Amino acid sequence: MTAREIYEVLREKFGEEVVTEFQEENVDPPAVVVATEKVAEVLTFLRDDPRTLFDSLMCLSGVDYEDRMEVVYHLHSMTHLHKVTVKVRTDRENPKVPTVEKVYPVASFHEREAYDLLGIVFEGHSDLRRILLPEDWPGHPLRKDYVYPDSYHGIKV
Amino acid sequence: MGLKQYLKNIWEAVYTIALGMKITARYGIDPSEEITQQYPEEKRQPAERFRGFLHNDVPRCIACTMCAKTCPVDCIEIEFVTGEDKKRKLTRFDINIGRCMYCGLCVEVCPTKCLTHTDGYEKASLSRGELILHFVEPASAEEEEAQEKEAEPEPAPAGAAPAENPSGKEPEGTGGEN
Amino acid sequence: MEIERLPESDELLINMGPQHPSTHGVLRILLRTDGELVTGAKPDIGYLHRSLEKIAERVTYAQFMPFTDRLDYLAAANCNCAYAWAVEKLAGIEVPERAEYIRVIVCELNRIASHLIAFGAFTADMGAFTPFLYGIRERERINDLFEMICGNRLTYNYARIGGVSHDLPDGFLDELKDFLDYFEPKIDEYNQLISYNKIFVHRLANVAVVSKEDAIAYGLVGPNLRGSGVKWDLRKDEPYSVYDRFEFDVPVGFGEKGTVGDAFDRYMVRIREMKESVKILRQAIEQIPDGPVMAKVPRVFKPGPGEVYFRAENPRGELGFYIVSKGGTSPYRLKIRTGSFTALTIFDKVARGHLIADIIALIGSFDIVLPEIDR
Amino acid sequence: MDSAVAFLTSKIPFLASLPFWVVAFLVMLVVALVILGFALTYEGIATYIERKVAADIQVRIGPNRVGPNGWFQFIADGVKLLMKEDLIPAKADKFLFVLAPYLVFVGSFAAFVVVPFGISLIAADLNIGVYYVMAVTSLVVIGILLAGWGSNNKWALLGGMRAAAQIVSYEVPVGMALLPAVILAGSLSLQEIIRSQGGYLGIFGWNIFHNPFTFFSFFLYFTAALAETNRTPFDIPEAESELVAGYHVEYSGIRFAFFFMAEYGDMFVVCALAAALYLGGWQVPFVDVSGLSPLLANLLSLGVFLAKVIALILVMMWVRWTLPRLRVDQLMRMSWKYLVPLTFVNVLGVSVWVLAFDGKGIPALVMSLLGR
Amino acid sequence: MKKNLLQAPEGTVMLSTVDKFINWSRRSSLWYLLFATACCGIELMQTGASRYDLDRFGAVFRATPRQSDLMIVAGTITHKMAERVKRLYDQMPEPKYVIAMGSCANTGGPFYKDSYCVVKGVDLIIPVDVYVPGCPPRPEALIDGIIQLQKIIDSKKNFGEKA
Repeated sequence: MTAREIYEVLREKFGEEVVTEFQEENVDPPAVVVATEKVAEVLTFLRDDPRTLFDSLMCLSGVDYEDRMEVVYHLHSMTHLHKVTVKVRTDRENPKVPTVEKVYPVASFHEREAYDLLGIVFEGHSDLRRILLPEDWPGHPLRKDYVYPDSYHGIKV
Repeated sequence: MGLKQYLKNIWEAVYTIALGMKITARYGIDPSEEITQQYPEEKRQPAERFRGFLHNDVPRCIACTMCAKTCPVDCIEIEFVTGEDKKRKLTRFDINIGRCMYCGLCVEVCPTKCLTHTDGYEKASLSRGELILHFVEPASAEEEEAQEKEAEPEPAPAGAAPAENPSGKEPEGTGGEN
Repeated sequence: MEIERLPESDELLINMGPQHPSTHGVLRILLRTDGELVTGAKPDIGYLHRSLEKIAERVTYAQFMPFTDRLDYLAAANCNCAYAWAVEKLAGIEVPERAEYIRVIVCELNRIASHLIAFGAFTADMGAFTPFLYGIRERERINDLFEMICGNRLTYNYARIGGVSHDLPDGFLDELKDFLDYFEPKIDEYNQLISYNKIFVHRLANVAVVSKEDAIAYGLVGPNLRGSGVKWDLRKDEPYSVYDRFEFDVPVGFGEKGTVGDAFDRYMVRIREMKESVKILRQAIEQIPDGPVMAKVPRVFKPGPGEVYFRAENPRGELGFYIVSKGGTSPYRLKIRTGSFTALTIFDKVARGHLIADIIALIGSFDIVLPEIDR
Repeated sequence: MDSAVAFLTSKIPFLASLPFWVVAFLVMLVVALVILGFALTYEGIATYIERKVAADIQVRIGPNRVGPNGWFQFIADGVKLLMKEDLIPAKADKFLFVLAPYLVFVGSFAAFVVVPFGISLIAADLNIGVYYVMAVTSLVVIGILLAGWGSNNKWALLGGMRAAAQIVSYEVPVGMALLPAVILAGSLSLQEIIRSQGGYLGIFGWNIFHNPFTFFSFFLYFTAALAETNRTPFDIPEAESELVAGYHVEYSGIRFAFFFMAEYGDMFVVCALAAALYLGGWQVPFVDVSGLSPLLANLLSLGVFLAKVIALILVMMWVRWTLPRLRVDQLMRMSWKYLVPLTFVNVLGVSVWVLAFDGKGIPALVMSLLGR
Repeated sequence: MKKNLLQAPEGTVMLSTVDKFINWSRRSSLWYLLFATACCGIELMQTGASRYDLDRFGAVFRATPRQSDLMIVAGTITHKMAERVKRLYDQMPEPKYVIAMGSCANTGGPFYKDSYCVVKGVDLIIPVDVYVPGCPPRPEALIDGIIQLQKIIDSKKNFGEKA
């Protein structure tokens, strides 16, 4: 199935206000923008529906645009050999996204990394701690407005 | 497990171990297999394209600062003075080989090909200051003194950093909080 | 495991600290053990986090190439080429034939070198130190070949966006052929020396078993995935570059000495993959055409706005680049997805119920490399 | 001992004036110093040999810069370890931590008393020689346990526990594998066992060729002895890659040197036992040693004995640089499910053989058939 | 040596031979700590392997800091790792030496400019004896660094007034 067909399937399954947008031009695996609260249901549906069978979450990344924060899920199906991107938008001040750890266990570390580097809080995550940076690191470095600390534990940064 | 499996296990173990020992014995006895190059005596000539320390042929350099711009690490510092005939004259060209990552991007982008990789790699030095190659002799001594000072951020005295008393600590790599 | 669970006794919290002889780098594992039996293993990473993704946003596309070497220093050529392919797919650049073939040669040669270190470090963790040095003896010859091509032994910085930086030096192809003829029998010798050694087999069979469903759900990739019986190789199933012109098969774990997906299967998949890489290299040497090695790429390289997710088959599995570009000279966001990072998600689940010696076998069989995990 | 004292008092009149026990003590002291000197130099040289053998197998050159061709490497290591800072972890149990290396070294060195170097070159020809060695080498396990427990480090603790499990459970097969030689010789004294292997048959007088059961029990003994001295594939107590450095993780300087030397001392004792009991000790293959003059006989027998022991030690080193390491439970399974049953079968076989052919081995039977 | 064992005037013939002998023993058995964080760690392994063979200099790798007297900082030291490096250095018994191998250990190297979590040179944490430039330095460069360190050890004074 091509990404547009998947978009159509999702539109008629979840309706207009959940599946809001479809980005295709020069977005390589075409992206479907989904409402933030419904992301877990959409991914479960994509994984279990016989027509789509997206059984592997290739990559989960957080992106910091000036006005919003986005979480991008790249999905792939081993059986049907097709790909799709699912995007979720949240505001930049205190970004909150429901976790998909129950749907794809691989997401647990990716979500912790997104929390660690961008500050996106994943509600319902089993163990949301910093993964790459020390526990007491000031701020979330991958944000565009991040200012480098001048020293950490007495060592010049 | 039956007696047959028992004996089979023993035979399998003995046979595979003997097989492995035959190979190590072959390498052990045959001295011609040795591939060690005794470094200080037998120095191996690096390949022709080897990216060693950088060298700048100062007379041919036109101080276009392309190399300084393209270096991902900014380890090349250039200062020049534009003479009256619009030609730029280098007053300072330093490469901090302690910070350089030997990626070769600067050599590719140099228009007059005066910045090249030598095949030198032996420069173990006792202080960070020695790791800065100065290609243009500074006009006066104190200017060089200034460069030396600037390059050497004073290292924190040995005991200053976080850990507490030395020898009493549980070895981290080897134990951890108990 | 036939050792029955001991009654609940107070457990030991062991810190397999950042400096440990067999954690393949600075990985720290918080082991909760009951005597020697592990009841919980939480990996703690980040000791080599060098913020490559932040650097990517501050340097231009071409300047980020040497940093991809440091991403996975055992397979620097693969990372270079993967990054180059991703940016070319974003900007739609057409790479000349010869450059594609050179990239395949360099990637497969680096795959052999990376698997040699994986094989050597794994046997050294199991106690046999000699195969490690034999592996490095072969790897030294590969280092010489790479030094001939691009001038550095470990961090090559060889690929460029739109092709490769230098053409192959003359005399390189037959030098490569000599190496392949020298190297192929060595793999069988390793098998005789250590792979089928009874002690080695006993240490790995039925240890750290990962079922097929778990492997896919936990996002395992590369040899770890193929070890669990899933026949999935990006070079075959999602061919990029000129990989579709080569004929090679994909080794898969089939429970040779124990159950499917145990440590021995993953180990043997890597050993057999080295043979396949030799096969690809031989075909590449025959088919390589002449021609330019670099496409026309403007000096100030500005790809149009857009996003791309490209993944290539690294020795440690699928290396994915998610690049978001807003038209500037440097990427707006560059997310790197690596094989070793997801291998750790399943670590705690697989490690339970094993002995401490099996944890070492588990780390070795996943063949993790720390800069890939921490980026 | 009194023959030696009498011999000495006759030679040096001054000694006659001293009471008997003083002279006896002096003799013992001198002999002990000679053996200690031999043991320490042997252990130093053994570390150098090990690194050279390892280098040879790994297609490289071992230490060759320290002194001519690297011979002084072990002196350099020893002096450096001696001059290291004396470091005891604060939370370690100071007394046990300090005591452990001495126990381990004494355990491995005390067994040198009974090693039959030559026809009359033996410190003390105890009539319970084999039994004495078995008793003394188990002192090593106490030292290792103390080291593991005393250094208050989790890795060391695990290393100590593993050592206790391993050495104790391999005492049984080692003991049983020695019995066939004792049965054949009818005595526990090592000199007696070696004399029983003499005879005109040259090499065939050795116990190893006596009958198929002793042939197998030699290899069983060698395997169990490998485990006894913590050598790969049984080096689980100080597993380099699992437990960082096992029981001696906290030791540095000269205390670590004690552990290091004790390991090589153990290796020598175990190989000496194997050579004495199965390979005819100081029996020179085709020469009847007792016939020669005492000095020449001693020298010849010493040379042959050391050659056999060094050969066995080289095999141990060769095994170390080839095989991977067993896991703890496989180690236990191998001892109790494989080595113990096999050694029991061998002891049974040898005793039935002795009954059936009243003590004559295959070579003796063949000779009697040929010789009519 | 903490206490001045021999009260003899400094530099007597007897002293210098003892000094030379001890320095010779320390120089020719430099056991280095197995401490490889990043790419330089692979180059350290290859230096210890068959072609360049550090064992020729009597240098054997030891897994525990207690038994090692040379710490080769091979690779990038991040802030999270800095405290561990300091602790490992403190656990090594006294005559200990440090070689900073590679640009990351010398000055933070490729990560000097833009990285927020890399320590800009390991000498901010522990005193360094020899800096070996290179990224990663060739095994020959590392051996050259070790020879340099051996020269330093040779020139050290152990007895008499503290040099």
